[in-house]
Amino acid sequence: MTPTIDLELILYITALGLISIGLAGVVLSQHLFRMVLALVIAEAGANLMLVLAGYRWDAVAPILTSLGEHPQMVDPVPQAMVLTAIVIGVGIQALAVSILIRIRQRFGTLDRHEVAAHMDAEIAQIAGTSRDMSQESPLGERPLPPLPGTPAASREGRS
Amino acid sequence: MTLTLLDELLLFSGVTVLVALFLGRRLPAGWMVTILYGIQLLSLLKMAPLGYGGDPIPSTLILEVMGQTLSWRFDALSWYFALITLGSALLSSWYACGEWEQRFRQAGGNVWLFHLAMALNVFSMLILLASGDLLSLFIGWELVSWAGFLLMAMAGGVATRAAMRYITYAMVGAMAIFGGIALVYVSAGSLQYDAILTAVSQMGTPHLWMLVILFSAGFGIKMGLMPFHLWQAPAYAETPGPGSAFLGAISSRMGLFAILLVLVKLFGIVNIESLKIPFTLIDARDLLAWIAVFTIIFPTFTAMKQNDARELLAWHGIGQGGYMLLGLVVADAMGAAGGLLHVFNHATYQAALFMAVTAVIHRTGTSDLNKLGGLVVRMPLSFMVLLVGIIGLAGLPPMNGFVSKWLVYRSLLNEGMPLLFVAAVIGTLGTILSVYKLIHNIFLGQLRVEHEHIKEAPWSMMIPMLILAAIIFITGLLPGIPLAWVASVQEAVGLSVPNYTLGGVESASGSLDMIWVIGVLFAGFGIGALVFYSAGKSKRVHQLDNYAGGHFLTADIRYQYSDNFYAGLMHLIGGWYRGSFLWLEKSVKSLVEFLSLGMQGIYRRANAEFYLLSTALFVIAWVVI
Amino acid sequence: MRNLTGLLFAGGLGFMLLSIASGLDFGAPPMLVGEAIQSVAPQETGATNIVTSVVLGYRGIDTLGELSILFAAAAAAGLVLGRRHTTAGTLTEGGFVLRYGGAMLFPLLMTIGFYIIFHGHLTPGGGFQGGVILAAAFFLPLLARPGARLHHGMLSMIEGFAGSSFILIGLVALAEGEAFLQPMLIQDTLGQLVSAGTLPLLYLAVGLKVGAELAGLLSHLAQTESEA
Amino acid sequence: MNSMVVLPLVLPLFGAFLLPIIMRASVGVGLWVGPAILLYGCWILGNQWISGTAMPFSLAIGGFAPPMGINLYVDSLALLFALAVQLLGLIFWPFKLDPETARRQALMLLLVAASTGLALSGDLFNLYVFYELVAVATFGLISASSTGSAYAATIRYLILSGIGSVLTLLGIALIYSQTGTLNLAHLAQLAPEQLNNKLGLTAFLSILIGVGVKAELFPVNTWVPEVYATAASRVSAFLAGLVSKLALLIILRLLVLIFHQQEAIQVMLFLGILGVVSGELAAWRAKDMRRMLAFSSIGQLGMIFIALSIPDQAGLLAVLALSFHHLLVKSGLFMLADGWGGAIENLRGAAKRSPLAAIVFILFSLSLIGMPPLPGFWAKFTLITELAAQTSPLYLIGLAVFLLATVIEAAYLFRLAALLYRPVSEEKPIDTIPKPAGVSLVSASLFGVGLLAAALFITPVGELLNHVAGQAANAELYIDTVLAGTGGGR
Repeated sequence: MTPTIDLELILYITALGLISIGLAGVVLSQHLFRMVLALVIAEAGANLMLVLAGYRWDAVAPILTSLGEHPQMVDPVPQAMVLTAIVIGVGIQALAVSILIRIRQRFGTLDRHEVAAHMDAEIAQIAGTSRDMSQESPLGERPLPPLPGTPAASREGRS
Repeated sequence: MTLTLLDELLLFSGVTVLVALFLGRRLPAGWMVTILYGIQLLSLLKMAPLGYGGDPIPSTLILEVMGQTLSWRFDALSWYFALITLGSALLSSWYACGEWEQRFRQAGGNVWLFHLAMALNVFSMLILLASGDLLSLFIGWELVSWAGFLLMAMAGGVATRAAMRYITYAMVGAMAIFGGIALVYVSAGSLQYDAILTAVSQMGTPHLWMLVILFSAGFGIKMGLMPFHLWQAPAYAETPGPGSAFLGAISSRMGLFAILLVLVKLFGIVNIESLKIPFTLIDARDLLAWIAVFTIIFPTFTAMKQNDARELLAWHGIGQGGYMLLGLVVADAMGAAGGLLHVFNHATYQAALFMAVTAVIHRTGTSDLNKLGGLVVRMPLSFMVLLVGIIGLAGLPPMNGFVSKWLVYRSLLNEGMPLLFVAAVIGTLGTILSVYKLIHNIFLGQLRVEHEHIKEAPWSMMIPMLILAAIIFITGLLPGIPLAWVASVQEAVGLSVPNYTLGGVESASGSLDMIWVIGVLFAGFGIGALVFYSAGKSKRVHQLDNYAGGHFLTADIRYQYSDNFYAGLMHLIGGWYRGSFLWLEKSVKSLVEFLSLGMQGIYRRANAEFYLLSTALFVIAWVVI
Repeated sequence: MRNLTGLLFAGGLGFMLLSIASGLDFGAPPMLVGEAIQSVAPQETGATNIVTSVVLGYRGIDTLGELSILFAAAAAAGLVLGRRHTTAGTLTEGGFVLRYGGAMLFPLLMTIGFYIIFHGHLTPGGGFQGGVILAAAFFLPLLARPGARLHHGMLSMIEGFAGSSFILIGLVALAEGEAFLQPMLIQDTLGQLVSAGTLPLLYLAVGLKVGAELAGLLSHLAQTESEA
Repeated sequence: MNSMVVLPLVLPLFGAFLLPIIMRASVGVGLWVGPAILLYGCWILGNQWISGTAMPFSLAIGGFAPPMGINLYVDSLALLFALAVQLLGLIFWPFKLDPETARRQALMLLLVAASTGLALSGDLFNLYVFYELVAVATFGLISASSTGSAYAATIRYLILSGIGSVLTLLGIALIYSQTGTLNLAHLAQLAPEQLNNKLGLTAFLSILIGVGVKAELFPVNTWVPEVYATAASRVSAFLAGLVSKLALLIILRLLVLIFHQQEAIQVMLFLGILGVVSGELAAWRAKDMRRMLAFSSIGQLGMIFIALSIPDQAGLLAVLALSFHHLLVKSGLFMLADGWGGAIENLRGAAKRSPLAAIVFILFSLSLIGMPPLPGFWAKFTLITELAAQTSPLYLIGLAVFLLATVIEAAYLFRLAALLYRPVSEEKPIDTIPKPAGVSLVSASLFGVGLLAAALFITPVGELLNHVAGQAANAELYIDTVLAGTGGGR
């Protein structure tokens, strides 16, 4: 079979396109669950990219069917790696979903901004700091000692 | 391995720290520490040949750390500064013992911490003075900075705030020096003085410029040189009494020491002079000289406006540092001698002044110049000490300040720098005006009712003050004594030496002999006294035994006001007090605040994934395209 | 605005990566390691499925790491979701077909799962694939009967022992003076069910572990859904 | 026994798998399993270190010679980090007894195992696997504080880290497509011809950004403040102290062995500078202690990235010195934050309540700032002399930023230190002032003692680190050891 430029391009476009879609999805979505889903898409793209690394024209799956002579086989290493990568992805997604369940229960929302706001509020509340980012003088500040050239330099004024 | 004299000194100093640390909670700790300072001083005096051109004394301690050799040694320069350090430490610590300490403890102060901080300061200063290479210099420098921070911050409250300001400035300075050291290390391949000396001669102009700026800024911050002077006065003024005497006497002179060592000895005034600023007629040395002059003028006139005795003195401390630097960068024999001699003189009268003011605070509980007055009848000895001190500070005969300032002026005229001379004289004018305010508002005028029954300061405080006053007068009378040390310092850093005599200096352009000057002066005083006592009897009356406007005075009527001093003068020049540097400081701080806010915004309002995406995009785009 | 930027950036990144990737020689990979493994794998591991020999032999530690990740994810999910499972009484019971279909599928899925696991060294498949099917077998009844519960103690027993036996097999090799995870007992003929030494045992461990892990995870998720 | 080195990696996994079962059978026994395993790991690695005459060596897992199989590469750098992992695992061991103890301890064991793997592994994909294991274990441990904010912080971290993983995997795929191998030594051999191009650079940058998520590389470090503010202090300490360094270790190995392109280095330098600026500036305004430490950690990691952009022996020495210094100091500070964790305002007068804690805090601060006799100074000194020696102006900017950042650092650390010594306000009873818990204080003091010991023995420590850096910077040694070696453990 003659290698065609089309197949190559299509496969790469698919893989990298999946990654791009996933990235765009993560950036654009406002909902945490959608972000996780977008992450899954991106992961699929990366896995596809990995498995493409071992593809070979005119080759069969890397399983020996007969002893002795065997036809050209595709690279088994990326396949093994992709197996690993998929399972890793599954684990992380499962964890992500379980955390999402909890967040939903605690905050009643999965909107990223609302969750962030809730989170900020809770962190500030636990730490005991004021949450607003007002311009008040930072901690440990005291009024400056009497300054040269200001009328307040006389500490108590006339006696 | 036999211990050299320097080892001995550092050992004693270390022991002092340990004693203050472990035994400092016992009652006689102050005396113990004072005696140990005395022992250190004796040990230093054993090295006295250094002050008369002796060979440097190395320490046997040489450390090899991370490929760097750290060594320590004493030469004439170190010895001279160490003498001032230990002298002021001894007297300040002595002053602190006894009644002051008890009062301090009653007021909730931590005496143990005070003595520990003092001992740490002395120890770290000695380490700094003994440094035998740039790295040990930096180590000593940092130690001095943090020890100073401890002493300044320990009073709490406003003092901590001032100390925080100090440490921020000091860190800026330290980092400038650190950067400078890195650059030096790269070009010299080592931080030993010899290697740097050879490397400097091969450095290009931009490189040298960079180093001069970094080092003079770094060391200058400690000295309170002009744009970086704001921290010093509040920090010193808020330190507990004897501590401020000690710090005011010597602490900021560490900057001068380092400038001498690095800029004068290693880089050489000639090299600095060769750095021209393009399109102007001035070079780096002139720049330093002008910075010094502005450091004289501005803080001195700021001091004039102070209404707190200690702040006033602390502002003067900054201004006087300008004279020292001015003398040094003029760098002819007499100017450098004047600058160096001024270090000694300044230490003596500044310590005496701070002590006298602290004595007044000890008795009256306030250092507010608007709430004092007339104390001369109650505290005559303190008045005498203060008088001696301000005469020295103002640079008038017969005290020692006159000698050093005379030398500086003389050299300015000799070297043809009339503008600098005029500026320096303006500074002195400000000094005279403000020290008059000091002595007037505390000791002259009307005694307040509430101060009717106060006594003279206790002897534990009086003796160190009187010793200082005596030194101020004697070195004013016989400036040849310190000039001998100064001469060997000049030799050690490679400057030319003036032709000094016991009574002053001889030179073709004009000599000074203080013995004659004082002789003439006292003769004048004698005539005055003759006239005064021969004019008839005078009668001593109570200050309220008087009348004004046809009425007898009563205790609740003030017939003399001391606040709003120099109202007329302020009317003339008051508009010039604009606080520009304060504004500068504040704007830097606001800038940091603003940037900090922005950075927090980056982290808090984060769309982290977007950051990641755009970073990946830009980084890869940069590579691919 | 930011949406547009995000979109453009993602597209741009994809395009640039594409321009980089198009420089690759697609379809003719260098296969330095792949070729080498292909030529020696049957002898060294005794498995006809070369992917299996890579998964369990050449990159065995990857597999161990991956099992650990699954375990970590399950443990973390357990930590997050907690032990307090309320049975979902409010959910409606599945219909007759669902319930009995699920029950009937159970042995079928078990058989397929174990078959795939045991033939992992010979044919496509193996521990992961089989493990997932096993997990499905356990999870199916759960879907059919929302009230039913999996025996978590049993599951964690299985996952613990399966995982540790994977390591134990590796450690035995170490104790024998070989390298950790070195395949052993390879004396049989290529292509038989009982061949490839310890590899099928490893795959069994993997399969059980994956099955238990996934079943545990899924049931955690399913049961916590209704917790207030 | 070189082959024993695999045990500190495998035994924690073994323990983690079995821990829930053991715990179920007997809690008393179960509590000792983890510490025993970690102690044994320390013992093995320590032994290896002491008798480490044959270092570096390569250990083939499964007995398959390196380019085909996966190998562990054990040089002094890897061993040092592995040892640090086990030790810190022991120090930060989650003792707390509750129904979830087994899971938490199992996750901790997994974290330790994965971190050890990161330190030792010599295969790119294997590194990725361990990196992910670290990530998952970390997610579990962070969310173990089971507050809503912890969950939210975790999920945000998880998503970011997930994208990072995607990029890393992409980079790995690109590298594999180009070269057909993933063994670092083998790649190092092939790199001059095959990866010294745009593709190699793209792959490296993808991996850099991916791994940078955990190495707190600006700007993919936005998770840091919220995670450190919500996670338990021990977890934050482990993350800031060690995990970030291990991620750095991956980048270090890649830089030394494979990617020598100027662009790669410049990107790192640039991002490092930005990291320093953003971290230190943000810490200036931080109002609670954990956030302050988190921002400061970002700044410190930025400094390490700056150092890493000089990938020769001297640069690596600076990297190591800064890394280990930061490890000691930040771990200690986070231990103090266990108890002092809340708003900084509440710490007024805390020195009175717990003088030791205040002194330890000041010690750490001084070292962090670079006060001379303390190790921090030497770490910074090695870095700035190296920076000054570089010719490119970007390095000088890095130097200037570094120095200015130190000033800001000093300001905010000592603002807090001064606050600790402020007199307590009258109406506030002293018991209400927060105080670090006993165990945390002991561990913090332990780190303080370590710091002082390092200061005291700075010369041998420096020589040791220099030796380690020399070994790590030697790419030929790596290649020879792995590819020509006999596979060590066989």
